[in-house]
This record gives sequence, structure tokens and C-alpha cells, in this order.
Amino acid sequence: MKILYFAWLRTKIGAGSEEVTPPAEIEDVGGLIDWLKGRGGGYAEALDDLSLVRVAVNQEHVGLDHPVKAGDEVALFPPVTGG
Amino acid sequence: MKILYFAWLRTKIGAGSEEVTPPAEIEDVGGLIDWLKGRGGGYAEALDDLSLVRVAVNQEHVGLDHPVKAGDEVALFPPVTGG
Amino acid sequence: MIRVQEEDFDVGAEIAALVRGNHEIGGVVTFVGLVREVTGGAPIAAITLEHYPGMTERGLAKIEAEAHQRWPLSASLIVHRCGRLEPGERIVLVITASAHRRAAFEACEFLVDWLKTKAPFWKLEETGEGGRWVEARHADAAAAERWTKG
Amino acid sequence: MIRVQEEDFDVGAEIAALVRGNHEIGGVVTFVGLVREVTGGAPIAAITLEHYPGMTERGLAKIEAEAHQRWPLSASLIVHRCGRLEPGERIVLVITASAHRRAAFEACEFLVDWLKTKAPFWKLEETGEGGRWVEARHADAAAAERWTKG
Repeated sequence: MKILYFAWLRTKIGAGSEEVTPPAEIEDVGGLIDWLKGRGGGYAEALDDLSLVRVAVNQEHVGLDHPVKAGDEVALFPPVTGG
Repeated sequence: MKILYFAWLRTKIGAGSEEVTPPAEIEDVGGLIDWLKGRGGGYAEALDDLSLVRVAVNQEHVGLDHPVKAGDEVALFPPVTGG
Repeated sequence: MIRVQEEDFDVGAEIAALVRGNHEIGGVVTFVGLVREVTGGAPIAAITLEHYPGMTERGLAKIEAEAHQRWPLSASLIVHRCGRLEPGERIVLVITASAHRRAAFEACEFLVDWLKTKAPFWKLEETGEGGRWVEARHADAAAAERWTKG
Repeated sequence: MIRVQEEDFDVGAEIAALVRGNHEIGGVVTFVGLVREVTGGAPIAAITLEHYPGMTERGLAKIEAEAHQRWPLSASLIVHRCGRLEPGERIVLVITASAHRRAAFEACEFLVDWLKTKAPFWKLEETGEGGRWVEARHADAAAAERWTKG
């Protein structure tokens, strides 16, 4: 599974993208985020307030209950600010 | 006095401009137009329906009662059609 | 700024010249009018725009000044072509620049509505059947009326 | 048509390419957005626009398609720049072309309102005090709301 980070999520986490293999019991976006937060450091800081975080799975906006699976492209980013 | 004609007034009268010296008793636009109509031909035809004729004296829109005098630039033209 | 000319204009160069060095401008709205081939009746081969040099420029400058009174514009430009123009050719350019895009949009549309109805031009349309002087259009006049103060 | 690119664009060339050969088009409305030096706080030295390649283009194409559904447009173009831009630089281009100028104006403003608030970009402002990620603006969101169907 590929995860992309944008804007201040990218700078706090310190990476624009990474390949991850979450444990099998991670089935949705919410579970994935909890698992990432568990890494602490920049992850915990960036994902502390989920009201500031938007999620896309395979380039479609989704909610925290949206399923995720191996091979998905998951993107985490702040609300867009326009052009 | 210089008179300018535009659009179909120009084509009916057959001239874009001319220098005229109307008689002294011509004191306003209406009088000038009547004097021009008196020439007959294209003048009479072009100036037959004054609801289709607009007038400017010295590049300001005016009515038929506006005074005219030697040295004025008088323009006769149809309502503008925009760009 | 106002220009009436036979020559074509370069839209990109005009915009660049108008906003150069002004870093308060956030939005530039541009209208380019093109000669249409069909405006109701038979296809036209060309139009010829006649105008009253001097008076035309004064009319354009006056409406431009009114736009600056009504909206907070940083800069504006009206270029209107005259003479013979064929379908597809550029006929008019209006540029409005402002810190605020809404002002630029409204002022540009205001100027274009005025130009389309009240700009001091007379239009001759050439079709296969010869030339015909266009009469003032009521629909366009209604568009310009939108901007009349109540 | 949609493009997201780092390079600048040539407004005149884009308009000419978009309308070429279409003699039904009467009006072309163009919006050029420039980077402003002052947007509220301290003067900015530059902004950097980050985006999500692929998803951004899909978002722009979707709103462009909506504009074509709502207005009778002959052609349209959105070019949005990304990367680092300094005050005075062009940042976005929107062109709408229609037989009818009112449709071109409305569709252009609709697209610009959307882009300014909902385009999938994140903006980093550089000032003398360093870089700061801009938060979504409420005034702009209200402008975009104007276009929501009741």
C-alpha cells in the first residue's frame, strides 16, 4: 500500500510518500491512521487533530470508514486552500 | 460650418463631410436640417424620418433645438449599433 | 486607457503591459470579442465598423472613468477595432485589473455590455446579398440596462 | 481542457488556439490570476503551490465539465501553475468561449470562484518570518457557494 502526504502533513511526517504493509486487521482508513499514529513522532503530531486531515483512496475523497487494502494509494492531506 | 455624415446617412447623401454656409436665419439644429432637406435628392431621403437621426454639435449629443453657428462641427448619424 | 484602431491587438502583450510592476493586482479579467459568422440571418462575409473619430474616444474614456468610479480597479484598457473585419477576427478587447477578482469581473462585464450597445460605432454587414447597415438591438440594450442605477 | 504545469503560459496564444476556426464564438472571457504581494499580513516573497498530481487534474476536469453542462460554452481552458511563484507572476488562467458573452462571463467567474477555494492545491507563503502553510479562507468559500444549486 502506498501512502502519500501533502503540505504540512508531509513536512511534519518528513516524507512525501512511503510504501507500507499494515497488519491484516487494518481494514479501513481510520484503522490505518491509528496504526500510523502509533509510530509516534511526526506521525502522532501530524495526525493528532483529524478535523484538519482529509483522505483520498485511489484519488477519491473518502471518510474514515472507507476500506483500505493492499495495492491502494492512500493520500493524507490538509483541506485544500485553492489556487 | 462643417457637417459630418455617418453610416447610411453618409451613403444616401453621398458625402462623409462638407463645408456649408447656411443663411443667417438658421440658428438651431432643426433649422439646419430643414435647410439641408431643402436640397432634395439624397438629403431629403436621408433626413426624411428624424426619429432615425442623431445629432452632435462639437462632438456632444444635442437635440433639435440646440443652437448652431459658424465654425461648429455638426454630425448627423443613425443611432449607434454598438461594437 | 482607450484606443480605437484598424490594426489587430496582442492580448497577452496588452495584459502584461497593463499590470506590469503592480503587485497589488490579484485578478485580471479580459474580454475578447470576435466577429461571428451568423448573427441571426444569412452568414456574413465581413462587417465594417464606421465611427466618429474623436467623439468615439471621448465616449469610451467616459465609460471607462465610470467603471473606475464604481469599482476599485487598478488598471483598465479598452481597444476597439474599426474598419473591415471578417468572421473569426478580434474586434474588441476589454481588460480590467483589480486586487479583487469580483470587481474585475463586474467592471469588465459592465464595459462590454455598454460597448455592445452604446459604443459609437455603426456596423455594415456584408452577406451574399450585399451590404446592410445594422440597426440597434433591443436585447443588447436590455443587457446594458442592468447596470443603470436604480 | 486542463493543464497543471510549472511553466508560465502565453495568454494570447492560448486564446487564439482555443477559438481557432470556430466562427460561432462571439465572446471570449479570460481570467488571469496573479500572485499578490500582500494578502493580509506581511508582504510575501513567494508562494509555493503543492498539489496531488492526477487527482488535481481530475478535479479540474470535473468542474470544467460542470461548467459546460450549466452554460452553452464552445470551448474552455484551465491552466494552473504549481511550484514556487513570486508576486506579480501569473498563477492561473481560465478561458471560456461562447456564442453569447453572458454565458462566457458567468462560466468563467464560476470556474474562478471554484478554483480559488476548492482547487486541490496547498499554498505555502514565504515571508521574512519564514514559510507558513495557508489555511482555507472563509470569504472565498462564500464566493463559491453562490454557485450552489438551491
